[in-house]
Amino acid sequence: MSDTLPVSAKTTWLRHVLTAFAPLVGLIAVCGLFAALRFDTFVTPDNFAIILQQTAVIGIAALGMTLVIIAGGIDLSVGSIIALGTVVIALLLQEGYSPLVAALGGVGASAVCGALSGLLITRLRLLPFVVTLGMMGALRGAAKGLANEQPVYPDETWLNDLMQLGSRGGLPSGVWLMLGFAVLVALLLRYTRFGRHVFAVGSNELTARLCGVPVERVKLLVYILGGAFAGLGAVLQFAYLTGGDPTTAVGLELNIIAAVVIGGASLAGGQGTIIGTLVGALIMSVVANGCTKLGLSNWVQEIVTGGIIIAAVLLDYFRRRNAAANG
Amino acid sequence: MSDTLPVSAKTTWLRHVLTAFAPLVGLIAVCGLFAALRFDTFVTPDNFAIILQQTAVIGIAALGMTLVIIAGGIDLSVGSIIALGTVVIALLLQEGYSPLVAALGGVGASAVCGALSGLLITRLRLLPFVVTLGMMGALRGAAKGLANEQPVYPDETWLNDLMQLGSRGGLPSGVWLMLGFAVLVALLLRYTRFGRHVFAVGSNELTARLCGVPVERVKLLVYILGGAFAGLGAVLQFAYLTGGDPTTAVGLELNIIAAVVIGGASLAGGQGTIIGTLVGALIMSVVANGCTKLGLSNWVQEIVTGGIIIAAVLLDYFRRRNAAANG
Amino acid sequence: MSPILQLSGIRKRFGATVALDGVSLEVLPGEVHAVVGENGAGKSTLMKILSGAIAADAGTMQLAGAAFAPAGPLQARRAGVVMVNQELAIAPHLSVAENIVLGAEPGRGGLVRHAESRRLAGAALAELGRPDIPLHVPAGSLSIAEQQLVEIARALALGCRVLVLDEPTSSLTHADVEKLFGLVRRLRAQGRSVIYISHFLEEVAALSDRYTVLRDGQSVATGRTAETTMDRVAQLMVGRQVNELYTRSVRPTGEVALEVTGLAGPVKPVSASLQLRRGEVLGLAGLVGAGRSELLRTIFALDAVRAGTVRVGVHAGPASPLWRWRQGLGLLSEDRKREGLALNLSLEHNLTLPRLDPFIRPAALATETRGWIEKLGVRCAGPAQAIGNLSGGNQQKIALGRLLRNGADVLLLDEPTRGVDIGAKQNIYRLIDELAGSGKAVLMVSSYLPELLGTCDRIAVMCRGVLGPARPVAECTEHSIMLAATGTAA
Amino acid sequence: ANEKIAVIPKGTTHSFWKSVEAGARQAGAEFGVEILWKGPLKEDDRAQQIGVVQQFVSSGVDAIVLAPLDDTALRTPVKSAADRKIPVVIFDSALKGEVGKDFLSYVATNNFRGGEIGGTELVRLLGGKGKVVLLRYAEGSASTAEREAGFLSVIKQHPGITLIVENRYAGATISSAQDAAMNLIDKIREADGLFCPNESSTQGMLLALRQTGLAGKKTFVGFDTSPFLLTALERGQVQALVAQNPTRMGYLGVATAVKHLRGEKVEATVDTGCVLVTKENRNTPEVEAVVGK
Ligand SMILES: Nc1ncnc2c1ncn2[C@@H]1O[C@H](COP(=O)(O)OP(=O)(O)OP(=O)(O)O)[C@@H](O)[C@H]1O
Ligand SMILES: Nc1ncnc2c1ncn2[C@@H]1O[C@H](COP(=O)(O)OP(=O)(O)OP(=O)(O)O)[C@@H](O)[C@H]1O
Ligand SMILES: O[C@@H]1[C@H](O)[C@H](O)OC[C@H]1O
Ligand SMILES: [Mg+2]
Ligand SMILES: [Mg+2]
Repeated sequence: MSDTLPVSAKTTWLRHVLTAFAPLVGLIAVCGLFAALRFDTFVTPDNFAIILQQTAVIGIAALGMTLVIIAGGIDLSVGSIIALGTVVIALLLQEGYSPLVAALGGVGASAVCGALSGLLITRLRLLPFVVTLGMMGALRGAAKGLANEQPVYPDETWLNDLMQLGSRGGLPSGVWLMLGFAVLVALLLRYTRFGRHVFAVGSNELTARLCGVPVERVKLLVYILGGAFAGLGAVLQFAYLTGGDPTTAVGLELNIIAAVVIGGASLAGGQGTIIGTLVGALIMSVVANGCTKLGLSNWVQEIVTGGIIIAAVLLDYFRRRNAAANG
Repeated sequence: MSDTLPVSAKTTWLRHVLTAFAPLVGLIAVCGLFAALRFDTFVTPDNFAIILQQTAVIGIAALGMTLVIIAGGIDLSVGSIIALGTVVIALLLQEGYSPLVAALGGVGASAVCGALSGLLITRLRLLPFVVTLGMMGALRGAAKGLANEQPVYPDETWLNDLMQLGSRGGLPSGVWLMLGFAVLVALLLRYTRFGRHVFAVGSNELTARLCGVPVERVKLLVYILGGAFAGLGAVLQFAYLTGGDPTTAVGLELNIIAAVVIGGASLAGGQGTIIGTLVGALIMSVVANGCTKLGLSNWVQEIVTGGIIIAAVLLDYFRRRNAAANG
Repeated sequence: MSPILQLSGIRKRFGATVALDGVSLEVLPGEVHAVVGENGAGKSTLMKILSGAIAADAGTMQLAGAAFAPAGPLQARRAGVVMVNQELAIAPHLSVAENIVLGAEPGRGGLVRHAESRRLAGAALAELGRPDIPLHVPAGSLSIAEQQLVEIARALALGCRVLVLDEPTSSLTHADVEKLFGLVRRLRAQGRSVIYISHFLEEVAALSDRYTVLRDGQSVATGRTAETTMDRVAQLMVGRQVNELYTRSVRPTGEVALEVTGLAGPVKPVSASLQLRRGEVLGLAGLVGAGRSELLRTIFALDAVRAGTVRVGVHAGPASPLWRWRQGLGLLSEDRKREGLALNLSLEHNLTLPRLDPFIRPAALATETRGWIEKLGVRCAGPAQAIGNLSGGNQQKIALGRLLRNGADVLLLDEPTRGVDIGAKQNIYRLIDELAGSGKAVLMVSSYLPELLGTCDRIAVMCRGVLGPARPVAECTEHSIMLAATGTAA
Repeated sequence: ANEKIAVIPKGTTHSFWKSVEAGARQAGAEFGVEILWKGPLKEDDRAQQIGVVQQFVSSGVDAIVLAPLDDTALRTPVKSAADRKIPVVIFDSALKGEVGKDFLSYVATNNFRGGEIGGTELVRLLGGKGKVVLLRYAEGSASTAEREAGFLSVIKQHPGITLIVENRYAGATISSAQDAAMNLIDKIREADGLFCPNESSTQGMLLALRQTGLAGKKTFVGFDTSPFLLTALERGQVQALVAQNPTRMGYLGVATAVKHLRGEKVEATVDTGCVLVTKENRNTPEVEAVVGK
């Protein structure tokens, strides 16, 4: 009897498609553009393998960031966590630990960093932006201190092969790692109680609390996972650099956040998808790759990338306008 | 008829003092610490002059950022705007324009950059975080392109003297410029309709709209002012570098935001003071300066600075706890 | 019969505020127990303690004879004590089904069984008589009334021994209120207990078996509803006699202050015409969602005008809220928290926002604000206090005061007494009467018919976005208005 | 079609790299090859430089001329180039590995020697005693680390010289160098001599000196010769600069690659030479040959 706005089934469907695929449309558009301009060098299996390889670090770290952002938070410290992670791995290898132990050590240390932010945010109710901004500086310093302000190069192990490009077109295992974890996180978000709670906390924290969702625990876990995924990113970055580098990944957090946001997540929380995030990360790698293929100067590339970040949310704007018009 | 909270005058007063002075207390604590450890080199008029000089660029840009943040926005592009501004000034000087015209040109160009962000944010209702993230990249590229990827050093003019330290303890005119504009902006916020509108828009946009505040115009103006103050920062940075450098001020936006937030502003909008912002900026310069005096390595300094950012908001936490307990 | 629930000596302070000062409450199995009291009396606080959302400073609770001290909402829910909150508690991005099972998702080992969730949710909505609400859409896309129902369904889905409803009807449609009452009676018949909080005393009379009155954080009376009158209850609440709730003095009408012709907004209103004269109070009745708020917003230029004209005094044509203020119009929002007030800004700031000189003298504004605080009888610490710290009634006074301070001659009031206690209501009605008497024009939206009948000179009914003709109040009855509102007559 | 040669600098914004680019393009024009010039967006981002190398490897350029940001991290992409039979010439800054096997040739200044030259000159100017500040460049850069090591090796031999600062880094840009120097200003006041190992650190230090009225009052030996630094030398604000020959470096880097492609034999290491430039010898033919008129 109360008359709700009539939401026609068709426009709902259209909106759904747009929500899920707006970033994908963007990706296809960008790819199409570069393919049209440089078909011979851009459209090769080899080049796609490189694009994917160069997406792996951002992509895997962005999985964790997606959780953090869906839960209504933000983590500016992931770039520093990645740097610290590579250093920890390198030092552990130098100490003679096995590659597996070293990698797990790196992931563990990163998770601890995430936990630290999470604790400050949940226990002391501090703003995530500020806490993680502070952590960004502190962890960068810690990485430099640990590494004695120098890159650390341990002997070669199989870890280094994680980012090795195979024969023409073969994907490095790091890419498979990213894809595998992406599937896991997507399942986590959809089919577990924790996943639904992440959305609930980001959508309306007060409601979540009143419904008995353990809000603090969910947030803490989300930051721990954010740290752990940054740690996995560190493993890949370590493999990529073949060493631990305390100065690596400066400013990477902003690229990672951009990937998540381009992928359709909202910084206000409650919204975001894993597939969107991956597409967002890919868009940025494709732009960087394509600009090099076109022989554009660095500065043109920077302008184009900035423009594409804005254009990607513009798509979102049209989507929302469509949504608003429908109720 | 309905029962108001009896707010005891005393606790209100205490809260007020804490609100206004929490950052100041932090500043005094940090200064005290360094003074105790290195009295001879830290507590000299000369050193204070240096600290103030190094606060000037961040401080003046933070004035604009304070407006943006009070209005509920954020601007990640100010670092790039500053770089672009220095380049514009240098190029104008090279073209033979007078120093004053060049400086105004730099400020003007920066204001235009702010206007561009503001238009995207108000007209297309895009998220400030994303728009200015895109602008950050695009403007950095534009700066490099304009400068032909190199620092530009025009002939010396009086502009270069703006950041000159005078005789022992004399303050550079850039510092006076910062202080002068700080007073102006503080007056603007307190004694003009526009100032009240900025608070209203940040505190509750819907209420502002209901009360006839021209919300879009206020936001646009705020971003323009944010750009213009970044432009003034560019003038000082130009004087500091004695040239235009497209690679300068990378990541400075985060320091500027940190200054504003340490100064007691809330990223949720509706809150912030000019004096707090200046104190916030000073805290960071003092830490950088003091750590050097102590002979600490870069990495220790980075850890300490990160810690201080968090500690500053911790003070805020105790303030808020106090506030919540009272109502 | 031994009580299912027994609260005694409950105390709670928020800083300097004593919200509960030793409250006791007994609820029997299979009864509907009304809890009433002024705004800020402590009703919601008491229920939050009961449902585990906050902890008491002192006091004991017993559930079915055993000590009951829930560590959080989930524990309380598991023990069978479930609360529907006064403020909407919806996660807008989650689906309806997910909202209903939130916090207690069915499944094992951390996995959620989505099919089971939907089944539970569907059953709960069916029990509420609204199986038509779709389960898969985001809850944020529902109307406010439907969101409220989702919240009630959440309480049902888990099963409960004690259900707490904190002002559940303030945004429900008439039909949904009936369905809710049916449900409450069914629960009672099943031997479950319902604690019912409302400012509508006739609901209390119609539904409850017993009542408890809270005043200033203390339980001042309790008894059987059948053995008292609502006038007596009101007196216990407010601490004084509340007779003559409504005031309508004889007021001469003047020239036309507002004329709306064929107005249509983006979605609603579809078509609305009205004429409002100085000295007159015109009421707008209708069902929730009929588009009355949208009509006021369109008049005030907050929503876009699709067709039609608005003439304010001598001014006509398109406008913005800024111009409306300058033309002597003022709007009181129906949603005080979300739209009406900037909660973390000061009283002064909120009061003076619509009309400020380009340059401000803060001292003068503070003095002026102090004057208004006195005139309106606002209880507060001073003009610089953040308005969010005030109780609801006092906030509402400042929101109303804003229209007066800024020279509004035509007052658009949207649900001016929503969530306001009976004493405060009386004051607001008096104020409205005084204003009209002094030559101002009032256009008032309310979902509460008695107050429209009691205060307005004429009433117009809105149905599905179309505004009917305004009739003198003497020609209106609750029945005739309901018929017009549901579109069954006319 | 013409052969394509990718030239990858450490960064694109120092004037040093502009000279390298000019030399490379000159060689390109002379030998009729196409030059693809692309550096990392940030001056110290190893990961980005690895990406750039890999992209050129995959798009099948004929040769790569690379100034590695890091002597170890860039080994993997260089190896993958070797796997695809793409010859790589390393220039400016060293890469670990065997010349002639892991990569074709190493074309650079003898950086350790350059540091020694700077150190020797500073000691000479100070008369063998005094306090000295070393402002390092960036963490992990091989070329400058060698220069710093060369400098320190000379300083250590002179007991009259005390190093009062040697653990501070300037960072990758001029502004970061200037900030670092400003924060050290009391140490700098106290010092008699100053040394910086490259263009951006030298320039940042110089700007800080000007800012504090110390320019010309300290004995300052720097590295690299941008026009800006040469002017300062002229004015006596810098006493000496160790000059590399970036144009020649760019030219020889490309020339070496081309020679290899055309089947000629190439040298394993090419020393592009460095000279000490002072106000006195600024206009001698030997120096002008390196730094221009
Ligand atoms: N979180 C809080 N912090 C400070 N004071 C609070 C808080 N919650 C409630 N109060 C105060 O406690 C008192 C009781 O509030 P409560 O919400 O229980 O009243 P209520 O009886 O539910 O009123 P209403 O009828 O308006 O809903 C009020 O004075 C209120 O301002
Ligand atoms: N903030 C909101 N979010 C979602 N739906 C809303 C919102 N505000 C109003 N609606 C819905 O829009 C429709 C029109 O509402 P409107 O407020 O005009 O009706 P009304 O007749 O004024 O009823 P009310 O008594 O609730 O004010 C209703 O279905 C209402 O529930
Ligand atoms: O040799 C290079 C040059 O001096 C530049 O200025 O900085 C980096 C060095 O590798
Ligand atoms: Mg209540
Ligand atoms: Mg309404």
